[in-house]
Amino acid sequence: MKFPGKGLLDGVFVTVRNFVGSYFEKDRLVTVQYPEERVSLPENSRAFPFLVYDGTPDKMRCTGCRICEVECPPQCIYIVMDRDEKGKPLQRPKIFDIDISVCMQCQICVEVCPFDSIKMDNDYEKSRYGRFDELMVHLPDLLKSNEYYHKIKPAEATAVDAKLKAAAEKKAKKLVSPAPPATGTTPKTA
Amino acid sequence: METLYQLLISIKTDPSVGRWLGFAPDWGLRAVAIVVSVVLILAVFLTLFAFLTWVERKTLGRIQNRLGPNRVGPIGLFQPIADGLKILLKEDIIPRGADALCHFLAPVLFLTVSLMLFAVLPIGRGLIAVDLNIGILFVFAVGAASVLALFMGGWASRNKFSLLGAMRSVAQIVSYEVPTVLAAVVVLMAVSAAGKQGVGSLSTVSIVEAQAGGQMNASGWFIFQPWGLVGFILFFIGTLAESARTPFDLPEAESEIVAGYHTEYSGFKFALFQMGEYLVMIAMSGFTVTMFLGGYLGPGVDMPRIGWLLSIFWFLAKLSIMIFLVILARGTWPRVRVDQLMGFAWKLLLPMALVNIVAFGFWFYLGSGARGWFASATVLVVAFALLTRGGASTRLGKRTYRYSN
Amino acid sequence: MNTAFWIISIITVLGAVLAVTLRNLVHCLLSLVVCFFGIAAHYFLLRAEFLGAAQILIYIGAVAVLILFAIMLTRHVTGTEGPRELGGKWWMGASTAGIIGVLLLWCIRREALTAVLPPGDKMQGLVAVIGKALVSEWVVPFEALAVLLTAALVGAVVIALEETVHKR
Amino acid sequence: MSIPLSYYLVLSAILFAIGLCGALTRKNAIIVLMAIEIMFNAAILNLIVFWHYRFGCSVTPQMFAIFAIAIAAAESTVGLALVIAVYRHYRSVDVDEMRALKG
Repeated sequence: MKFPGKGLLDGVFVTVRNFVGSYFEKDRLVTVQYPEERVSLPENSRAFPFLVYDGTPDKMRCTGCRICEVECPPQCIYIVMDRDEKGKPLQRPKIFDIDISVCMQCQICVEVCPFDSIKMDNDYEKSRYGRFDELMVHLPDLLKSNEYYHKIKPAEATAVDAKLKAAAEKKAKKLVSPAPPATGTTPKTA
Repeated sequence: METLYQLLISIKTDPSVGRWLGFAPDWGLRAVAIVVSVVLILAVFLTLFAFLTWVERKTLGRIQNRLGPNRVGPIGLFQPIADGLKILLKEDIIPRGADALCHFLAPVLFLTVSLMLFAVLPIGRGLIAVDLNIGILFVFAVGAASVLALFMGGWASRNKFSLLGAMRSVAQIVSYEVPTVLAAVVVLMAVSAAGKQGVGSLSTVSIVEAQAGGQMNASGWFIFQPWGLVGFILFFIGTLAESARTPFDLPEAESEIVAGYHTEYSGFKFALFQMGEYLVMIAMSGFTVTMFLGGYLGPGVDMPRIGWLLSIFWFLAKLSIMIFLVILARGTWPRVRVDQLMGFAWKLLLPMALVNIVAFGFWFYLGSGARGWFASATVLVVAFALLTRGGASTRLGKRTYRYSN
Repeated sequence: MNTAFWIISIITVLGAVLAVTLRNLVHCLLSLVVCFFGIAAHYFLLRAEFLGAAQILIYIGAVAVLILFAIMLTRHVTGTEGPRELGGKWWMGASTAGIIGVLLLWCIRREALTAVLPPGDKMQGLVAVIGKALVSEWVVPFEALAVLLTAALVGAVVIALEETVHKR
Repeated sequence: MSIPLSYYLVLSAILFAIGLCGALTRKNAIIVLMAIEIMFNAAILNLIVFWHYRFGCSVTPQMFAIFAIAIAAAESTVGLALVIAVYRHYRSVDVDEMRALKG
């Protein structure tokens, strides 16, 4: 049956159904009470970048090559390469800062990194009380272990490990006659 | 107030407890009665207002399958206190070029006018601040006066959005007052029909008492008659329009004119405007209950000792239902356009209100029994069908713009 | 009672004076509303409640709003007037008004009017009496009034619409 | 204790004189109309005052007041419509500028 004003009444029935239903059907309420309950994020969710090290923090994969600094669209990365007394580069960063107030979580740094060193973390709770210094993350805080990487993104980390291992084996085969390289910064697959 | 005064007088003249009040003069007791009733009204309805903001947000949340405020206090009950504190701490800004005096006076005047409505609202049996013999007329007079307070605020802000909102609100309230008053006329006619020798009254208490009797004190409510139902709907729509609630919140349509007449208000003055709007809403819902839903009547109000307590309970219960309907309307219907607003008032509501009076005549002269019931229902249904042309006018035509084309 | 009379009278006269002397049209209107409110209060004081409510409903709810729309339609929204707000030969008008005022006051000096009179006997249930009278004894003037109001409504619409039809 | 009748009459006379003064001196047509409304109100106040003091048992003065209020409302409606029509024509509401009988 159709009569003038039926649309208005239909609307009322819809809202009343929602109102009453929200008290009886639990799956209607999609609100998550955030600090107490959390949604488990998908594995490939991403928040801010971090640096992977193998074993101990001094064996970081990063070589301080500054590719990510150059590629970063909002230019939130600042890197100074470490050098010894004679000015020879040590293939590791002395300063590695990421301004997470500027970072837009685009993952381009991860894409361009040739050493699989910089990866996306999924820890999004980065709010701080200050606007400037507190939001500048320095090298010690950026470094996370490979185990942590395995924990947050198992599939991706396994793939990366396999790739690095293959690369190392290839390199080892190629350099079978000369002595193995003495540099400690070569990624270990351990 | 009168009940309280009589109570004080009876205590004074009572020999056993009279020595406590014996020294007090009668005018002193009257002053005490006035002050107590005013303070009671302020306390009850301002608390109700604070609570209502929470209820509204909760209800709207549930309608949208959300939880609503639930952080401050148990299930968010202290949210109004937090809101109040926040708004009190805000800076009070008077725009440069604004008319400072009018800008200051407008919210005060608006709140005063809204509070005046509660003076004639019967909350329970014998519980009314002043039983004016012009009761309902007083309500409409006060409602008419509130328009100017809104205009004052909008004009004094010297902001085009404020002025637009103020003019919209003036036009809207003036337009919707006509069908609202006419819907009330039917009630007054019914009161006159129920009174002895056809003597009617405008007093709100007599309107309630005219609906007394019948089963459980409920079958005499005007809403159960066809003209009463139509009058209720018309009055309810008028209430929504006069308190500028969705779907008639054009005076403060945020998507068009920022916030309407209180765009330039902040801090405490803004709070006064909000308070006034909610109080108008509560009061008008209360008058709807008074006029169509039997006011404080309900099962058990005639009982000797606890009757008045039950009457308060029934009034508040009905008031809550009305307020829930208002919130439901806000949660359901989208805002109308300005031309729809005016067309709705003048082309549908006004003729329906006039037909409603005729329908009451049918009901009255056909013996106010089942025959009259069906006759007036038929008149109303036919009139509604004719006015809406069988639903043809619900399909909106293409809008033509007079100046831009 | 006395105090109320004096307070309300002062407010009423002040509102009237401001309404005809202020430069800003909207301020004039608001003062006029104050004056109307004062007169409505006087009606309540004189036990004519129905008239008081009608005064607020009609003068403040309708006439003042109408004037408001007229101001908004004819002036800039700020409501300010031009530099010269008094008409030519204003002193003649002012003195005429003054003379008439003095004449009125002189009339009131008469003995019969200055005597302290007791208020007349008030009818019980006045609103009901007025309602009854309107539809019985006074029904013809009442209907004539309805016709007049309709005619005024139609006339006002016709007058205000006329030129827009011809122009654009 | 009650107010003498003449006090109200004086109040009404003062209001009337103020209204007259405004109507005769101001040149804005809207203010002239407002002044006329003040004069109307003064007259109606007189009716009610005489009802209160002299004719308390009769309903006629109140009727007169009601009719006067209604007619004043009709008058102001037409008056303001005229003001708007004149404004459309002259682009002004100055009563001194409305001299021509021809439109």
